[in-house]
Amino acid sequence: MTTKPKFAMYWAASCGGCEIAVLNIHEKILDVDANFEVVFWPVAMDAKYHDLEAMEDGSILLTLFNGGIRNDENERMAKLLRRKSKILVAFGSCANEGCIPGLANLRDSRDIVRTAFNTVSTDNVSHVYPMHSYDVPEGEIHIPKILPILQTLDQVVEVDYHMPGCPPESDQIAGVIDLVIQVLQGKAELPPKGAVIGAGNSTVCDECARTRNVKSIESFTRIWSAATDPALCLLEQGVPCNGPATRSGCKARCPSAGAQCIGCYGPAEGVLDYGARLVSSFASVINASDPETIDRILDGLPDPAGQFYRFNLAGSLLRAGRPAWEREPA
Amino acid sequence: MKHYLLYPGCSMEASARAYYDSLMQVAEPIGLELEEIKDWNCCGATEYLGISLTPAYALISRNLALASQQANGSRTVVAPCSACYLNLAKADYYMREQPRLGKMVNEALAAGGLAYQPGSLDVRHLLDVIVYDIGLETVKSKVVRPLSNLRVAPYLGCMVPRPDFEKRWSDHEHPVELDQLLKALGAEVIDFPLKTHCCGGHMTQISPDTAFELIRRLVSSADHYQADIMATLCPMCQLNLDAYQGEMNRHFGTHYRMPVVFFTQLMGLAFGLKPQDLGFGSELVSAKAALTKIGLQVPQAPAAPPKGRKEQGLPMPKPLPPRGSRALAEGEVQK
Amino acid sequence: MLPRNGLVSNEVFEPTIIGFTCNWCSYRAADLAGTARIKYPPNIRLIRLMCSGRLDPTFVLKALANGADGVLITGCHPGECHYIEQNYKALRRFQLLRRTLAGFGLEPQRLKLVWASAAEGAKFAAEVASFTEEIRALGPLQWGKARSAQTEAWEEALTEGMEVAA
Amino acid sequence: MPQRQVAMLGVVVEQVRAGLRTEEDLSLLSEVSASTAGVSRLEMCIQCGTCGGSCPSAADMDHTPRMLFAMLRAGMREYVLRSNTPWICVSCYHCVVRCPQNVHIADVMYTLKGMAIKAKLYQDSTAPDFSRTFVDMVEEYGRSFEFGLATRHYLKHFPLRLPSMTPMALGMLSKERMTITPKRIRQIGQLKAILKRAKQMEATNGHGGAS
Amino acid sequence: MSSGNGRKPAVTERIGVYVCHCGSNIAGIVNVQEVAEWAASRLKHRGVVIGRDYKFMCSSLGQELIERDIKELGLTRVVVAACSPHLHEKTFRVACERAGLNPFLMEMVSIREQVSWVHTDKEVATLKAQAVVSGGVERVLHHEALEPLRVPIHPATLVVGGGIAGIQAALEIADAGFPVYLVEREPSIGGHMAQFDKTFPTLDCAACILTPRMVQAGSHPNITLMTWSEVEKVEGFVGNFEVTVRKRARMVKEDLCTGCGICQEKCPKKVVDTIYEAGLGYRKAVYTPFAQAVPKFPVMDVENCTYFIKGTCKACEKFCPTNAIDFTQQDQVLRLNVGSIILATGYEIFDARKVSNYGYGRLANVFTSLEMERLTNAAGPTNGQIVLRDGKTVPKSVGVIHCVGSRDRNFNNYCSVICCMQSLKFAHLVHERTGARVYNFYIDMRTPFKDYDEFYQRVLEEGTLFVRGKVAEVTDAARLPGEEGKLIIQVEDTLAGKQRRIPVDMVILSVGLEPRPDAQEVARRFGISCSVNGWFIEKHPKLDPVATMTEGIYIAGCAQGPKDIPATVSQGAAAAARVLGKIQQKELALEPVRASVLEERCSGCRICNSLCPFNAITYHEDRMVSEINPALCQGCGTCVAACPAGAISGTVFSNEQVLAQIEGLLLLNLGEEALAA
Repeated sequence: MTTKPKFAMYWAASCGGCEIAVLNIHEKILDVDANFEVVFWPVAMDAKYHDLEAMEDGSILLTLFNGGIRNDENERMAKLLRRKSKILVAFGSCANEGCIPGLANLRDSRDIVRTAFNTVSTDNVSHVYPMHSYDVPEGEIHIPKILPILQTLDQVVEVDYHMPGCPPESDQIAGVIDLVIQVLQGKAELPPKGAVIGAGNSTVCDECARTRNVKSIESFTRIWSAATDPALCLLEQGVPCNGPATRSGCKARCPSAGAQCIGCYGPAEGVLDYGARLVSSFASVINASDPETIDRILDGLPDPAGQFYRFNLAGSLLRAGRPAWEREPA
Repeated sequence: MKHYLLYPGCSMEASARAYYDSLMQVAEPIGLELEEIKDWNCCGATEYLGISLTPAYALISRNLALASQQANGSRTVVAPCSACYLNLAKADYYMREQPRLGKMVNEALAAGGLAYQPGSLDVRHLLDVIVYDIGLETVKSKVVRPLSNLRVAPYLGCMVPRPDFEKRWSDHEHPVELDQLLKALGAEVIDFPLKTHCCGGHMTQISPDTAFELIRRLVSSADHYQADIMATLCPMCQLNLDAYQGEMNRHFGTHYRMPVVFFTQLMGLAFGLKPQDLGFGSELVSAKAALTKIGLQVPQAPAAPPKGRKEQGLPMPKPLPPRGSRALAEGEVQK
Repeated sequence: MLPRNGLVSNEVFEPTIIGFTCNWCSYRAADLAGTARIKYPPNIRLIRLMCSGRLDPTFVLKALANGADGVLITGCHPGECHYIEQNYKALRRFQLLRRTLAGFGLEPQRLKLVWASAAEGAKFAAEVASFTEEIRALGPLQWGKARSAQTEAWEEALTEGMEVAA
Repeated sequence: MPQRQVAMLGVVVEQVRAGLRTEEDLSLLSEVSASTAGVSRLEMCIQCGTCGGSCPSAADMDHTPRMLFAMLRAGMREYVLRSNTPWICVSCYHCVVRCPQNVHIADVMYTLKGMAIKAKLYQDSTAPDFSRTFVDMVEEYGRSFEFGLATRHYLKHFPLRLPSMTPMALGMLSKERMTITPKRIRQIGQLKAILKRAKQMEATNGHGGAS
Repeated sequence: MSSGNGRKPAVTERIGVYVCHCGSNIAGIVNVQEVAEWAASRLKHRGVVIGRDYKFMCSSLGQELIERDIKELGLTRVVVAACSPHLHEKTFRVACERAGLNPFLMEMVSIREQVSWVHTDKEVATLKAQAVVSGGVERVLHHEALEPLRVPIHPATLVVGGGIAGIQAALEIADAGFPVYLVEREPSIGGHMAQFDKTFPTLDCAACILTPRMVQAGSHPNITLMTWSEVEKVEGFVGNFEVTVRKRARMVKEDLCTGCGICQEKCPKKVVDTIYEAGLGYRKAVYTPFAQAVPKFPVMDVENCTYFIKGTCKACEKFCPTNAIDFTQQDQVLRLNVGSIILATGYEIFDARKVSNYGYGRLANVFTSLEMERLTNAAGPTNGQIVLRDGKTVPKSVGVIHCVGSRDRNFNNYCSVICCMQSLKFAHLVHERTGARVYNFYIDMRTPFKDYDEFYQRVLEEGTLFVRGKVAEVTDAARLPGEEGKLIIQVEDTLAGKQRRIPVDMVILSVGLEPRPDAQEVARRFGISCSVNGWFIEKHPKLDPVATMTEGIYIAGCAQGPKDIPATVSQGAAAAARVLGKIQQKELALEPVRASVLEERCSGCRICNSLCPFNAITYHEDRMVSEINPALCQGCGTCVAACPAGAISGTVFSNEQVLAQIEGLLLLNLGEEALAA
């Protein structure tokens, strides 16, 4: 039995949705068990860091790493798992591009601590703050240090494959697992290193059933503020839908449910900055040529940074907002 | 009822009483509601600007500041006096064109606990409001005593149609608005070539000889076109042409008797109001003779046709429709 | 410092500026500024595109993220675009990009759009000069430079917490 | 005009004739522009003469506006500020709307009056006095006061005209178009404070302010 | 997938860097030797194998230097740091080609216009030059071998506008043996020149020199004449345009009509002719604008024809000897294939009514220059009699006002070029035909071309009174004795420094030239652009005045800007020469700057579809992808920048090239250790 290849899964700064998605592949999970020896998966089984450290480098065949690098523990684990794994997969939006936790990069990390421990909603009358190291009778204990910005996995260690999505669609996960098993059985080849797996090559529109025409945006609206035509491209109706720039693979779930795509599958193949694509494409089809009118139309996008970088902030070219870079927040 | 803030200006209380009285008389019938700006001060006429810049503009702007405090329904300030109209409009415009000026003026106003945001008010002249807001149709509908046979020379003077920062008028040199209004009153309006030329302004005070010549030009030209009366919209113009006409005659040895009244007075007449209520009689060159013509059917000696226009001969180019989107004017273009 | 920004002297901050020009108007304006020997600050480094419409916001972000303190976009005057109307697209992108940068807490003034016809060498030089001064006034951007100072952030957060506690 | 000034002017004339004063006072143009409300655009003048042609009182000016601007550019400060042209200007704005270069001519005239007063370089004191008198009244009462103004002014400058003017004045009075008692605004204090501050700024920020 | 910088593929290219001294132009400020050495050493790891500096890189020796290195050192990329690529890019590309290296693998960076000529501090300039070179090196790594695009050229040419410029162009091309379509909006060709009487400075009669050309154009076997017609649509691209022309119904059968003119004679409806007679004369509802019209066939003005208004009349039909009248005729829409297009759409005259202080339209005896042309024209409404509006009185004094609507920010701030000469011409004609006293009012007298100033001299000799001053107003308000019944011209005589009032009987406004009111629309239709003032923009104001930025479309005559007849004719000929040059090449090579869609990445969102002003992007419903026609694409790259999926890439200015250049310019390529320094 010990000849089974080893499998590991780890969560750094993430919500746990990725593990749910993995469990969500139903009986396929049995194939995982049948073909792999699960050696490390905090959410599913008990395992200790020192066990992991004890393992021989490269002894784990496949590691699905989800979550971004928010504190020095995340960073240490990323480096550790990199060492131990043959194939390290950045699994899910957080690991790939920062996702929602990455939005914290718009603020000074000290604000994050303050928000967590010292807001009206926090019942912390004696203002007790976590400390990195603390002496207790049993000895000194440590808790992780927060880093100034959240980084994506590949900003910290080398990554073999990227699997986008918040969370990745379960059928896509199943597909990937099948593929790996096929490879193990010598029936298939691994994709080239650095490739994106479990997703399409194009963008959401490719899978979207809505009819699309030549675009010309007079004004931006919100889905709740105006009834939208269920058969017509949302963007044409002024709804800021990120579909055109977002990697396909989700079967256009949101648009087909009447909601605009918010971009959880991240940028398309070879795109350097996800938000830039949206800035450029949205602006290009605004139907106005004088600054005033353009401004009036753009007022319909109250929070462009949030609109265009909700999932991709940490993975974007700028990576973070001014306050996070500066010791004195602007 | 259309509501406006009124900036009367100093003359309206003295030399141009007739203007004020007649305005008050005609305002009601045409649905013009005027609320006087409380404790307004002199606009400085053409004098203060020549002394020093900031105080001059501060003086003017105090009125704008007061107006914007008072502005509730309407943000439009109506000025019947040309000099006042121009000064208020100009201050508002230059403070926008030259933000630094706006800053300085507001610093000054602050000393009096006041402030004014340039561009926050609309400064317009009375005639503009009557023609374009109230409308000629409304005016027509109130006419009970058409001024038929009364040959009127429409005279606007300088400072209303020029420099016209906001492009409110049909033309700088030959605007049609006053003509249209007088026509609406049933008057026979002459194509007065000097309708926007200078009345002499403060020259009556500084260099009378200069002023007299300017007055002569206007009066003689009106006379040459056989006008019975001149209708003006500016206290200064009225004062110069009326009060100094005698002195001018003495100066040149001429004998013109050209009555000069405010267009609002003629409106009143056409509306059937009593001449004395409209301030008639306060003019120094009496308008009696002219008044007697109204309503009389006595056929006039045919007026000499304007020179150079004959039926046969080469066709004339069509006149240009008034500038801007003020379509209202289009129908009413001269002849 | 020198290699990143060859133009730093100790007294005054010398910003690094990336300028994008269009092949037909503003690049020729830059040429003209040269042939006319009109001097302007050396802080700007120009990139030629066929049209301001080619300007991908990615280029701007790339420049800012990699050490530029400001980015100047130039193109033909509205109505004079060699490609009829593409500079209007540049204008729209510029306006949206500025708003987006503001969302990142980055002064929008670090990005500027200027129209310069092939005849406006003097204008081009003047615009470069004034933009350089504007950026100098804003100070260095040095995006991402704080990344090294990781732990400090934490210590401060901590001590701060203590102070509050006290 | 006082003897001394005549002499001075004489000297200047000599120097100009002799072509000695070639040094142009280039500050003049910018000074005037800076002191003018709005944007003067003086430097744009192409000397076409539209202003001089349009001016209703050009006949009484010792220089047409156009010439004045040429002299202004040449930096002939004394000449410009001594010229009666700005004082003869009736602010009819014909030149302004016709000027092919959109020069703010009328406002430049106001500026030159102000500068002339400051430099005490005007020849005939009638106009400055009139302005002064007018302004004093406004500053005193907050309103202008035609009767007081006219009489005071005529007494000083045209005493001989007064008799012939009397009928007119009487007419005006009898027709209640002139009041003998001036009117004062309620918050004259406020106005005075505002003007005081304005004058201080004027003093500190040099002539104009708008620049 | 996120971080832009960091891991780079090992460089395999072999790059040569060549820094030009340009005599002392560059070397005077930039330490060129240092730059070359710096590149060779500090950028070695980026593939630079050799760095050289040379006195004049563009000289044959300089070029040989590069060629030798390509051959001997096996260079695969070349960076030349010298002047502007607009000057010598071609030179060095050709050099590379001679050495067997694809010309598009060369990158040229400007260290003269952008460094040595605009900066003063030598050290700083040298550092900037290094950065610029570094940018070039990074960029050139991403260059790809390309071939210029070759497209065949259709031999036919479309000439729009039948004025003298269009006629000239059409004749030149037709005589060279190639087919021409000459399209004219009016019923006859001839344009404004046909309205004139005499032409300055030689005073030869316009009709005498123009009509032969008109007839020639009308009868030329290679010219297809389409009057009363307008171009509605232009598709395609250089070499292969497809043009849609609407031939408006003449209501006259051209095959039957003999142009005898009886229909005009019999037509009862008289209409003021605002076009040809400038509003001074009349025409009928069925008419040819003038006797020598080409073609000779009349047209029916349906707005005014009694039959079309009331349903009865048909006098023309009754009397037409050849039954050529056809009230049922419909517009024809024709599609033409042409390889080149010449736009000679001419000008409009300034509407003098806008200058209300000159009284045109209000004062009867104020005339425009075009009205004056008709007045002086022997075939005009007065048979050449110069008379007042009353049609009979001969003026005793006439004032000619220059620059009406020109050089005036309230109207057009440009100089209309022809006004001075036309005004002098009028002065002469009035003097000659009426003996009246003539005044000319001018701001500046501009008589720059051959025999022009001589003509000025002549008019001076004739005793014309010149007043330097822009007229302030023309009024009928008499002020002084002797002014009654006259038009008074008030002006400052700027040379006398005094205001003058000059009474005259007649005033002639020398009105300026304006772009056609629909110039903008026409420009859009043909894919060219207009200047701020509305004139068509030429490719280069000096070196390429008749070409436009759009390949294959040329401009000639006043559509490009105000000009006199000689200049107009030479532009017509010049445009023709350019067209012939192209036709003879049979095919033409275009810069391979083009965009293309990666089909598998295109999601068919259609954002790019509306962005192309050249309609190069088409959407395929079936495959749900957009595609770019490389022949239509002009390479602006707007769609590349706009594609949300990053599915569109552009050659010569690819994302990779630009991004790499940015890194180079910011010297990121020196590696971390340098950054730390």
